[in-house]
Amino acid sequence: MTATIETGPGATAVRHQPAVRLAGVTKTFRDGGAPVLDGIDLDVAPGEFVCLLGASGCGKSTLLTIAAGLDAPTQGTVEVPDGRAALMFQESALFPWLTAGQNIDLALRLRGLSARRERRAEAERLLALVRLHGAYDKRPHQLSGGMRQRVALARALAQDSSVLLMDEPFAALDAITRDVLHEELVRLWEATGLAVVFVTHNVREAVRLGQRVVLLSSRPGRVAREWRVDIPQPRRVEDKDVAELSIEITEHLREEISRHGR
Amino acid sequence: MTATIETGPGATAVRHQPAVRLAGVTKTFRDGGAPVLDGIDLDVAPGEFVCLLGASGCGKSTLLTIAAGLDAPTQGTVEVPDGRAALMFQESALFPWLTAGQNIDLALRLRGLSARRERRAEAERLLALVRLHGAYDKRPHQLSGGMRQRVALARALAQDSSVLLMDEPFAALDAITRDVLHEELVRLWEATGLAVVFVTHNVREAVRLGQRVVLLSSRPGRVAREWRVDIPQPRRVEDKDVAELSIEITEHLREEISRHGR
Amino acid sequence: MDAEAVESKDALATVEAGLDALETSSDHEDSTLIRVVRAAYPPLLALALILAVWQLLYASKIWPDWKLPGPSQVYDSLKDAFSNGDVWPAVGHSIGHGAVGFAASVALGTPLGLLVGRFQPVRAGIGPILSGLQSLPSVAWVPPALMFFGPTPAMLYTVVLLGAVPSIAVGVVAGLDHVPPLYLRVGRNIGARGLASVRYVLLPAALPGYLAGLRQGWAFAWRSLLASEIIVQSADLGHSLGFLLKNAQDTNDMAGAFAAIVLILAVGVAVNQLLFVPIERRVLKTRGLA
Amino acid sequence: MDAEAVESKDALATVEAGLDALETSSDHEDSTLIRVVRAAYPPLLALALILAVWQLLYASKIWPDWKLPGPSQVYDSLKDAFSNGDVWPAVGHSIGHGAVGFAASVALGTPLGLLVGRFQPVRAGIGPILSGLQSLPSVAWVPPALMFFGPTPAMLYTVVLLGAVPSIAVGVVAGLDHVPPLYLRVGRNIGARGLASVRYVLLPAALPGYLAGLRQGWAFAWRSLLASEIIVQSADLGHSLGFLLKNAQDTNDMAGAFAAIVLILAVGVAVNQLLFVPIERRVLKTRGLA
Amino acid sequence: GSSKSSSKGAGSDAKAAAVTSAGSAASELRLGYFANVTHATAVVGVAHGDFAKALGTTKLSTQIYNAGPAEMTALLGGQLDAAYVGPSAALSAFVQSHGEALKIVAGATTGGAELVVKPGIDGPADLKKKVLATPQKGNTQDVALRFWLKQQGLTANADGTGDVSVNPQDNATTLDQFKAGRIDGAWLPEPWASRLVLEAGAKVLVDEKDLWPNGQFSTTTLVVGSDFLKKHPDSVRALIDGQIAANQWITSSAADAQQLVNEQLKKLTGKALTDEEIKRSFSEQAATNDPQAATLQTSLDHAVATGLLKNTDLHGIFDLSILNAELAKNDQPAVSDAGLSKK
Ligand SMILES: Nc1ncnc2c1ncn2[C@@H]1O[C@H](COP(=O)(O)OP(=O)(O)OP(=O)(O)O)[C@@H](O)[C@H]1O
Ligand SMILES: Nc1ncnc2c1ncn2[C@@H]1O[C@H](COP(=O)(O)OP(=O)(O)OP(=O)(O)O)[C@@H](O)[C@H]1O
Ligand SMILES: [Mg+2]
Ligand SMILES: [Mg+2]
Repeated sequence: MTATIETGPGATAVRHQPAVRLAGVTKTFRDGGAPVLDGIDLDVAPGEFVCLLGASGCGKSTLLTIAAGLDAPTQGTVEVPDGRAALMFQESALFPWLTAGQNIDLALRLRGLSARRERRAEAERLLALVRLHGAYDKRPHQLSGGMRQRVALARALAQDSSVLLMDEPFAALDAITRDVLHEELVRLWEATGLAVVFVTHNVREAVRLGQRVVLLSSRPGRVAREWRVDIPQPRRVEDKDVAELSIEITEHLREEISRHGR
Repeated sequence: MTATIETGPGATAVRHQPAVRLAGVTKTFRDGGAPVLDGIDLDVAPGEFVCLLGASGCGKSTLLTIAAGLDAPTQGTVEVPDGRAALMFQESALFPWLTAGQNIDLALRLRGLSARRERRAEAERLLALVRLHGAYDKRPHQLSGGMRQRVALARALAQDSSVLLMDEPFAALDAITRDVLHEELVRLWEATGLAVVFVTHNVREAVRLGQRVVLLSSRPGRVAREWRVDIPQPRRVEDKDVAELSIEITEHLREEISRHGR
Repeated sequence: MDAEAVESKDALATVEAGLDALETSSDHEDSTLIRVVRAAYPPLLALALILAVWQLLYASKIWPDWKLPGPSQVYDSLKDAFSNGDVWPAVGHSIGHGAVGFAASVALGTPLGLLVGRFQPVRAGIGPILSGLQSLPSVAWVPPALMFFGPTPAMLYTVVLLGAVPSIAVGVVAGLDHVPPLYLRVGRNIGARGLASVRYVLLPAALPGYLAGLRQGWAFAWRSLLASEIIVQSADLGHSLGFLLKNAQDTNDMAGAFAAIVLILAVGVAVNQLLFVPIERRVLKTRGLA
Repeated sequence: MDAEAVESKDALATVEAGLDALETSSDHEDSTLIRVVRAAYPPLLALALILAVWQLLYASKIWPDWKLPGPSQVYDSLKDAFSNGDVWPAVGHSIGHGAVGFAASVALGTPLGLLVGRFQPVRAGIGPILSGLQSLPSVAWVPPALMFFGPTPAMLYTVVLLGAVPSIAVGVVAGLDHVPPLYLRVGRNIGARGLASVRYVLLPAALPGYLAGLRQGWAFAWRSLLASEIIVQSADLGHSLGFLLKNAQDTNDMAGAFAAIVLILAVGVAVNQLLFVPIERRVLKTRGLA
Repeated sequence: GSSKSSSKGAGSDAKAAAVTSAGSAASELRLGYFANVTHATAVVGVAHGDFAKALGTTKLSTQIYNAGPAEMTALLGGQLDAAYVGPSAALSAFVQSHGEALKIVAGATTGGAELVVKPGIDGPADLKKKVLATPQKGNTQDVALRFWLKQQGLTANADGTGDVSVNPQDNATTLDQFKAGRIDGAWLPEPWASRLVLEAGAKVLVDEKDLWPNGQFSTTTLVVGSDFLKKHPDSVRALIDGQIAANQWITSSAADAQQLVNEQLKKLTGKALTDEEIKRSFSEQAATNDPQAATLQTSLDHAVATGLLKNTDLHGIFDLSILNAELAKNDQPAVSDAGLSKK
């Protein structure tokens, strides 16, 4: 039910137009410094759900920022044929001058929804989706860390982009809320054919959600290994298959990290 | 090996002087608003390791802020006989005008270390402890989310307080780094007789680390249930005992959350 | 350690306690009456203190009364001016000109600041000029402005604009510079381009700094206006606060000059407390900064 | 749609592209030579543009040359002044007085701002007075200062302090107000009380806003200084930039007045570009804001 | 002459000297004046050395002002001991100090003020709806213009409204504005009247001399602080001696005096007048020691009539005893105080 794909040229290539294509992406922050990302090739097919794993500081956030077009790679190319990919930032990054609802509203407005009533209804729907009924008028500083993350998720969903990049979206959520949102996210993904790149440190979460799990090595960040997850949805975090693959992936993660040394 | 303690008057009382004592702590943010915390009684014995669990937004961070004396409870009293408790914030909250090392250095200086060389050595040691060798001169904005959290942890440790309050300290870390830091933390705790209050959403992590696990209910936040964890250290997240207790606790967490509605 | 040293150490401790006090400020809110009294007493106390010290200095006769007039003389002078009917038109004119000039300065300075703040070449080219202009006193502009426009409101506005526009633009630039880049990235990602980005992200993000800049800009505008009113008098400009002050100074009427200064201060305080302070407080409050 | 409309739409698009441009600015750094050229050409271009427009206006003879002197006349006047030996002492005096006055203003304004910013009662009591003082033009202070101190440096400093101290204090307050409360909490938790909290947390956290305030404070100080130099001249004060300007204006020497203005601008630009801009850039850079 | 210490040896500090017994010479005399043709007496007295010679050990320190009110502010503030100033500025300082702070102890200049206008304005009737400038609200020329307009049946209100609009403004500005056609004329002291005539083609409509009996009216006077006069009458006497000498020299060697004044203008302000201008200026005015006491009362009456000032009692504003004593020594006729010496 699970398969390991060896990395290598062409291994991740998708036949048709991909939703996101990173080709040879290298990122160096200082002139002459060591590259953070080094020759990343990554294609995400339309409607594909890819989970990204890697040690803390290996360059996952940098990769997403580049994929979203917010930072230029030092070398290599980025293509997102459908326009810009929606990015949910690691720091929830809500605008402090707007309420939770207005943050979502702004994304809706900028996406082109002009009817105020419609926007309000949509924002309320998204807030309910992330289990934040009635938080429309709360200011970001009045929300808890997990609540802020959920509002950020709702805002990213409001963009209604065909590609969704998520940077540790559920890190600050309790297990139960997280389960609920896993379900919602999968339902949404199945319904809309969204391409998702999902960064997480929770290996089980990666296996629970992804069709493909990509492991990044660190210093420099390269694609170390990939797994295709063929366990049918609905999966649960507690499922035996999920647990088994998780253990295997964790093992590789451990290897990667010890290889690159302290 | 595990025991459930029913909550109730006297149940959590510790015979001698506690390291932290919250008595009847209630917190309301707006006049007339619903209380976020409602009559919390919590004693932490010197050298005790308490883990705090609860739904997102139930008031865990608020509780820690109050215990650290940074916010006044609306009702009730807080006692920390040994002076101020060190708090590691949920948002790593490094000072952006200092480098990673200087952030730690400042905590050392304010704790009373005046020798510059000594401080430098200690800061380097703490950075190494959190697996950030050579990050002394990095600015916070040049660090990844997980790296920032680790610097914040090092800073909290630098305070050398007898009480350490930690708010989701490992949420942004990969499984492996987290394992390593679990070990370091337990070693440190055993060596120093630190009292620790550790907030996490990872139930296994709570069971892996704590002597006592406290579950908060939400709206209003009350102590819903407590478990004494008698599994001897060193424990591992993968241990069967840990897994079993985790499943039990998760079950209660689920109940709590569904009881309080969505 | 002698008594004085102990005392000063105590004073320091008090200061330190005070410095910490706000950080634990409880969110507890008192009844309206108590709040009003609380809000009113420090300024009143400050005023009373100033008047007391002033009266003391005056009564001590260190200086003759034509050098330091007493509060009562200034009060009489103010009363005279009010009963003359000189004051209201003067205040009206000055505030009117100040408001128009400030509004125009904001309208010009804001886009200018945005351009300078956002386009590196513009910043390199115009930035230094702005800071140069900021360093020229209004008195230097009055003669050329007078030459080109005569003693008309156009001249006043020219001087006001030359004083306030650079200051406001510099304030906008500072506000923009302090915006965390994360917000710009978020804005871009949710689709705020170009003018939408300015309107929905840049300006609101820079708002606290922008308001601080506006406040300084208002100070520049108002000071420039008064400086020109003091230097130039004509029928077209009519009575003004500057005119009142200049008249008193020209006749060495110190009590009159103090009265005019009190009026100018009163207008300055009123504009700040009624306009800027409430806006700033609201902005800070919504952002969780206060 | 006619050609003009198309063009203006294109222009708008360019602006929008430009507004976005910085947000993707690459961290790529060029060679030193290219960077120097890049840094130098926009200000030079701006200067060249201004000179060109000026020369054009002058050559068009819309205004007689005693109203608008040409660049070459101003250049001659400047050259004269330099060869006279008038300029360097004047610039030296003004900068010297300005530096001392500004330093004193910073030394007074900073603690004052801290007190006002951190103690609610002090803020309520003194805050309005500060904003009132900010609204009084220097010209209003010159006569009383003259009366108490005569035409001496003490008079200049009084006027400068009255202009700059409130402005700097207001800047400090704004800077403090914009500090995220989280930093104060962290500071308290790691043990920064009282003065340590001021030194290690409050001041550095407020630094960007404080610097912006200092810049405005410098503008106030410099303008006040020049205003008093223009109004009062005495042997004790010696030659100064204000003296040069006033003299030129008094003798209807427009070219000379423009030359003095150019000098004042040059000093203002130099202080900003050599002092404030580099400091601000460094502060922003270390904080990841630029 | 700048010897530092007084004979008393009380130190070089002026204040220290000031507290010593009455009648002694001050260690320092702080004198204010304008770098201007109407202050020729002071300019010459300083540059020609007449003051220094007469003052002997008393150190003379000078301060240049460009407006009467600022100069009087300094005098009232105790920052000046003596000052050359127009009578109207002296008058308001006298009034504001309840007649205590100063005394006019001598005249200095008479004459030298004209109403110059655009060609085409030939009489008062042509001034309707015109804009005229004066150096300063309520100063000697301002009062003269307003009173003259009133006599001609034209209104000119204090705030600039009326049949004729009167703008008090800087003299240099007036020249520019006249050239630019923004104003139609101005009532000005020398050398500005001459400059408007010679540089800007203005013509003289009224010469203020023609309005006064004998063509004499005070343009510049010498005032001293009352305290200083009380404590150091000898120094004041010396100053007056210096002035008498200076005025004598100005009258006797007119050409040299004009040249010296022009040199000083160049030195103090960086710009000299043309020969023609300085010549015309000097021909319009005359050096005198007579403060024309009687004209001061008239001038005040005019100011009151035009609503610029409140009526006040001028008694005590003059103290001409020293001047008359010194004039007598020089075999010159005494001047009249018009009965205004005594309170
Ligand atoms: N602006 C920057 N300047 C210099 N170095 C940077 C910058 N941003 C990131 N880095 C470095 O790049 C590396 C990767 O950072 P990134 O944030 O992408 O890591 P990550 O994989 O998201 O880690 P985490 O799981 O902790 O969030 C880190 O070593 C970090 O120090
Ligand atoms: N300043 C504030 N003003 C108003 N409400 C607040 C404020 N701070 C927190 N709250 C509310 O208090 C509740 C508890 O917040 P808190 O941050 O303590 O939750 P938490 O348990 O730490 O959640 P998480 O696990 O998501 O971090 C939330 O509902 C939040 O909206
Ligand atoms: Mg990251
Ligand atoms: Mg929390």
